[in-house]
Amino acid sequence: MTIVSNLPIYAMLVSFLTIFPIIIFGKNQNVREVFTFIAAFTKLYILFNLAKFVLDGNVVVCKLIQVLSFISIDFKVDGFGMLLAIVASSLWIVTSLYSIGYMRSLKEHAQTRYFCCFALALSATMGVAFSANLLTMYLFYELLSLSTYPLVTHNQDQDARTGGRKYLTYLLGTSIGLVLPAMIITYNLTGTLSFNEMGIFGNSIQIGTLTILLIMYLFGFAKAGLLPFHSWLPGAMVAPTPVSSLLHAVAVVKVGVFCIVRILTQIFGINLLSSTHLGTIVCVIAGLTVLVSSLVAISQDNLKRLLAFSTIGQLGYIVLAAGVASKLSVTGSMLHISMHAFGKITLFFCAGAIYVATGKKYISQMVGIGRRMPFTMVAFFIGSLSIIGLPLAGGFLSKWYMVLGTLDVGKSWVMVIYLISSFLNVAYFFPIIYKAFFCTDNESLFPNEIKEAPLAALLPPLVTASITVALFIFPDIFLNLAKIVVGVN
Amino acid sequence: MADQFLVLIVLFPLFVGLLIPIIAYFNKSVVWPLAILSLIGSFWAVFNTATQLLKLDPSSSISYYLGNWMAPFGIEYVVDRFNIMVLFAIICVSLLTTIFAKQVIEKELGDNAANFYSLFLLFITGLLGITITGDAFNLYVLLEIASLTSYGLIALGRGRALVATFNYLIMGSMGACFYLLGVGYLFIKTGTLNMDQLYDVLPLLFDSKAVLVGFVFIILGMWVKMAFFPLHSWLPNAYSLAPTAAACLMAPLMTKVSVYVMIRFMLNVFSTEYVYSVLTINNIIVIMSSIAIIAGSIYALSQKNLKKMLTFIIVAEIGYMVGGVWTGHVDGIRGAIYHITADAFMTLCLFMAVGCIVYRVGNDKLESLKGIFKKMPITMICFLVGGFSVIGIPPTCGFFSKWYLISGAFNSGAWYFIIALIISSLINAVLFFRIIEIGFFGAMSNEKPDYKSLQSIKFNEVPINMWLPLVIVSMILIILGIYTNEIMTNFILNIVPMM
Amino acid sequence: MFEYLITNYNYMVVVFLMMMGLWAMIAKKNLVKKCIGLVIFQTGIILFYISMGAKNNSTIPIIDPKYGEAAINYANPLTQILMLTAIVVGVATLGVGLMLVQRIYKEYGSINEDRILEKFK
Amino acid sequence: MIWQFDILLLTLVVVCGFVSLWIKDLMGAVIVFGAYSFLMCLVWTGMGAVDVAFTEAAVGAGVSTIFFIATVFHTSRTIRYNKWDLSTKFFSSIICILMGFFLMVAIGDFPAWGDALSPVNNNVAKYYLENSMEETKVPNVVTSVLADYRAFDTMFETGVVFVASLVIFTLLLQSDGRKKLMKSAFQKVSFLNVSESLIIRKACGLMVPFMQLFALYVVVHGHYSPGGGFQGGVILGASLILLSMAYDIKKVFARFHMKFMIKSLAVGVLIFAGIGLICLILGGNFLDYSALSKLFPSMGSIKSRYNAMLWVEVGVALTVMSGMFAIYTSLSSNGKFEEGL
Repeated sequence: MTIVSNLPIYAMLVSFLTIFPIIIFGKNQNVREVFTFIAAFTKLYILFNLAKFVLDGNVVVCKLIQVLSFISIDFKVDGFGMLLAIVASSLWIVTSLYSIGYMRSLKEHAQTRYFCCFALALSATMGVAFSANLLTMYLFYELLSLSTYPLVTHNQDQDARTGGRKYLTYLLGTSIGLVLPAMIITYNLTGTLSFNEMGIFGNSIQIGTLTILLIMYLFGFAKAGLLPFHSWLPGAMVAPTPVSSLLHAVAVVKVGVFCIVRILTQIFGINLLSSTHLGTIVCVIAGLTVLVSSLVAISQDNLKRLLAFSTIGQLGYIVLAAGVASKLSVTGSMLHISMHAFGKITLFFCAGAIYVATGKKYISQMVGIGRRMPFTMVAFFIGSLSIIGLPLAGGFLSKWYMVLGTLDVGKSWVMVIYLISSFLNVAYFFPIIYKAFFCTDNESLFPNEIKEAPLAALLPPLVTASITVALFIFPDIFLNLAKIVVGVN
Repeated sequence: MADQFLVLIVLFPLFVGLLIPIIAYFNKSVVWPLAILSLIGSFWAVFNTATQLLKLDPSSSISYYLGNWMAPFGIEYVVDRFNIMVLFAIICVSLLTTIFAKQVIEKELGDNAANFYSLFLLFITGLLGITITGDAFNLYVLLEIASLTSYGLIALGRGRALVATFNYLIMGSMGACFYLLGVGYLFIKTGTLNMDQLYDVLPLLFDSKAVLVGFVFIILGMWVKMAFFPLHSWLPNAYSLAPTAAACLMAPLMTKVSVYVMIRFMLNVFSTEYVYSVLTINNIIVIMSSIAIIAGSIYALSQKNLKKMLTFIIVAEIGYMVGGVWTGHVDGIRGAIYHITADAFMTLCLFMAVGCIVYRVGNDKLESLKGIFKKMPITMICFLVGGFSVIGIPPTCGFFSKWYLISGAFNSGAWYFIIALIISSLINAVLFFRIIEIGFFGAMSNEKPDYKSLQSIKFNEVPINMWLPLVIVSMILIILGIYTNEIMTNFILNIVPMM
Repeated sequence: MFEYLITNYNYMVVVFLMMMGLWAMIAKKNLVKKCIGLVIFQTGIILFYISMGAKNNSTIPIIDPKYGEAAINYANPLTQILMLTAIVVGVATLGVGLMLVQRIYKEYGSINEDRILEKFK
Repeated sequence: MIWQFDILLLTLVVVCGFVSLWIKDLMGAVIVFGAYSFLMCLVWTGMGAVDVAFTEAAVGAGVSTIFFIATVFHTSRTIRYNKWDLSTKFFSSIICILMGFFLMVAIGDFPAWGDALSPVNNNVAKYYLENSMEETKVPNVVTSVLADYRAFDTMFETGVVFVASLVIFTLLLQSDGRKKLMKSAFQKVSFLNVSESLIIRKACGLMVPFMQLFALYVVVHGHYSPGGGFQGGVILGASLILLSMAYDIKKVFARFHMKFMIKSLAVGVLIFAGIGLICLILGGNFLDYSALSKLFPSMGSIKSRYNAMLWVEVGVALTVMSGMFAIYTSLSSNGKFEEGL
């Protein structure tokens, strides 16, 4: 059933409109942050209202304005969009809390601008999640790239300049250079850009054209970080940690994979992917990304860079699962968006907490830190469990569905990729945990008495870690949302 | 009175333009309000014409016979859905520029301000006349009015403006002469100068060589006037050295109006059948415009001066429009027509913003933009909106014109044009983000962030009558983008015959 | 051939004049010569229009009862009017051009394009 | 049309044009170019275009030659610096030859020269010749088309003169500054620069009134004979130019100074456009002179056309006169308005 409602627009507007009070009350920190929280909770409230409709099997639509003769700025809320929206907006609350702790304790400059851009980025994420056609999605995708630029370059130093330059070059370059022409070509071939469960390409279009289009889309959404368009992600690590967590867990990369999965499932269609070699192309590209990035991650010493490469690998999983193109694996892929989000944000929060408390960035310096900061490191451990895909953390479930999916269509070589990369995940996470807990610490590394980070920086990782565990036990909301879209019961 | 609106569009600025030199001897302070009043009058006339036109059948037009002599014998003014759009663009751009320009003119020109306003209004008169006229020779006379005034306006600029103007004069006269010659070649075969009548007569003469030469020279003349690469050499210096107010007016309008004339001749004098079927030069011209786009963009990339960079962007944008029209597909032509209006506002936005920056900072070198975001946030945000539109980021109008242009190129198989468009978008992205970077980061090569120097920059925005038009233009860019569909269905769809 | 030459001689002159004018506008370095080229180009076009309006065995376009009312007896007035306009436009452009030449000379001390460009460096 | 004569003249025209581009001495080039214009107006007379020839004689051979001379006088006369730039010459030659070839090819497609049945001579032009008498009572069809049928063109053409003069004024003012100019031109009258030649002065003193009288005749009698606002205006301007050459530029300024010049420039166009506007206010279209008969009921619509044309021509003459003189004074005094040629 289709319900016409303006709720999706309100959900977007809430965070957009928050910009104005944030600017007005820019001088008064507390009032400013109160507005952020009001907006975040309002947004979540609206989303849960929407989720009720969606979980009942409805699709909420609303149309903003007709911009081209057959395309309008349209919104459609289905399970998949809802999933991303809930993940992003619930993590916004946590991240805001964490930002306050992080930014204030480090006395960062230009905090008003920071919170403004954060709110704007959230609006753009909602827009992507709720878009009903490719054009709308592209619009908000670009808006997201632009609004996160000031966040990435927040430090305004030479590194930030380089990182920011890389960030924009990759994201805008690919979206203008690849997605835009691909989108226009798609429109001219099919006459529509609206997402459709069956895909929009008929049988009349040559497979060669489709292959080119597919590749343009895959690489065009560079936010998904597929090889070789991944290097903006480690480059963007110059940003403050809350931003990194936003980039990696909440908004940016999730939007990237979301876009790709959307296009694979609803522009190309699962049938087209599974019946032709297109799915295989996706699997090969994503599989390579998974393996290479995991191997690179092992050699990293900078914790945040390691997490960045880990993210690239996990994004690869999501695309890979969509490329396998069975209903179960697509469910897994969607589920993994949320599971990975909670897991990865925990890891980033922990990295940030360590930095706030000790000023350490490198793994080699973290020997024995588990004893000094037990809560943080336990959270870290849970997060890494989720990423690896071991039980008691949400990541297990999504991987379970993904692997089941491969068996479903008999692409067993894909399963091999999953297995190898899971081993690699273990190989880069467990040494950290081992060093943190089981190695005796070197006194020279920690001359002062080190304690846990401030509460505002400590609480968020604990919260997200517990959510990660909770999602293993009660995955219903996300699982149902994913199942509703794919149609698995 | 009701049916006189067509001529009133031109008369308001004409009369006030003529009166200003006299009035200025008595009272100089009324000149600016008077100029604005005349443009508002003209706007009112355009608006009324538009409301009349929109009541009619989409493909119909309103004619006005000057001196009450019927069409081929007297001069005819015609308004249809094509040029009403261009008229709107011209009058909005000139109104906003005039409001914007008060301080700039006083600062840059001093004693000459009154004469400058007179030339300014006569230039607008010329452009409005070119757009609205239905007579090929009348168009030439108005073209010369517009050209002569623009020589005067540009020559008032700084530095090497004189030499630039002389070059422009030689090239511009050459273009006008080519146009006149082309009209002569048509005239000798048809004996008429009225565009409608030419449209009726010409199909019988499609195999005539004289008509071919006439067509080529008209197009060539317009190419010179619009600075189509490689005939662009006059433009960058002329527009970058002109006084700010003149650049704000001319850069958006002069080239666009020339493009309009070209499209007018292609669609409404020669027919699409002649242009795309009888002649088979589409591909060559699309290739030429692809080269123009890429060359313009690369030149723009190599500039260290903000205004000069923008002028080369104009050169590239001209390539968009010419290429779009010559793709020969409905979408391409529509895109080009839409882009006339869109690009007029885009260019206006950018030039106005640069005008504001020059007004405050004093020069337009790229490195003097350090920390400008904090100093002039409103200006810079508007500048960015203009920049996004040039790059083609939705929902600004630049995205939608690009959409149609690429569609047209795709459907006519001109893949090189698509590549050129994409490359130019990418280069534009680099251009504008370079400015963002400079404006955002303050110091150029500082290893450590110098937050103190960033914080010491004071908010120093331009006066309200300068930033308000700028904000309005940037809103127009977005509004135009959002209402693309309305514009397409109400105006452009009916202009371009289906092929 | 001879016939063709006679009937089209003035058109050929038109083309020659325009070629000359265009060449001077592009190739000549002296600014005054450029202006002369411009005027030659314009007169070429004017000649072209006047030639197309000429009629054999006709008189000037002033209606005179002596020659009757028939249009065939009078030269074409329309082309003449157009060219009157073109002449005036031409002289106006020339005036502006020459004024620019004078100002350029005042500022740069030369009216040679190459030398002016050298001074910029 | 006598074709032998035409061919001779046209050949001479080409030769003159070529020579004027070829000579190194700029003054010589300009003088030869004057001859070129003069020959050209003979050619046009031969083709029955007397009005055009008249204008060209006054404008091309007269005024613009003086403009050129003034410019050469104030810049440099010889081409001293001449770098042989082969690539430019080669490149431009190729462009010109291409254009020439292209144009030549199309010539074969033209109706024969002097063909009374060609489209040009039949379509619209025929209407003018056949109906001008009836609709406007003006025998000179050129005048009636100029000032009535296509009056709108003419209005803007007058506007072009206005614009050109304004541009020149503005730019020259920019270089010197208004104050200095006013002082030097109108207050410090120095007699040192006054021209010495008594003969020329006396001759001019005799000629100028007759010239002006003739000019007025040309303006007013344009309905019946070749001539009209443009030609008369140029001759009036030329008479002033002659005066300022024979005497001193200041002497002319004393009677006809700059403020007045700009005003009369504008007023001329305003007369033209104003008449059009009155027509519009009276309920006709813009420049529909027949509407004026509402204002003067004694005149019929045709008579009012006839009269309005006269006034329009006066406006044109005023603008052209002041325009030509203004351009001359600016050019000849190099913007200083102190001394002329």
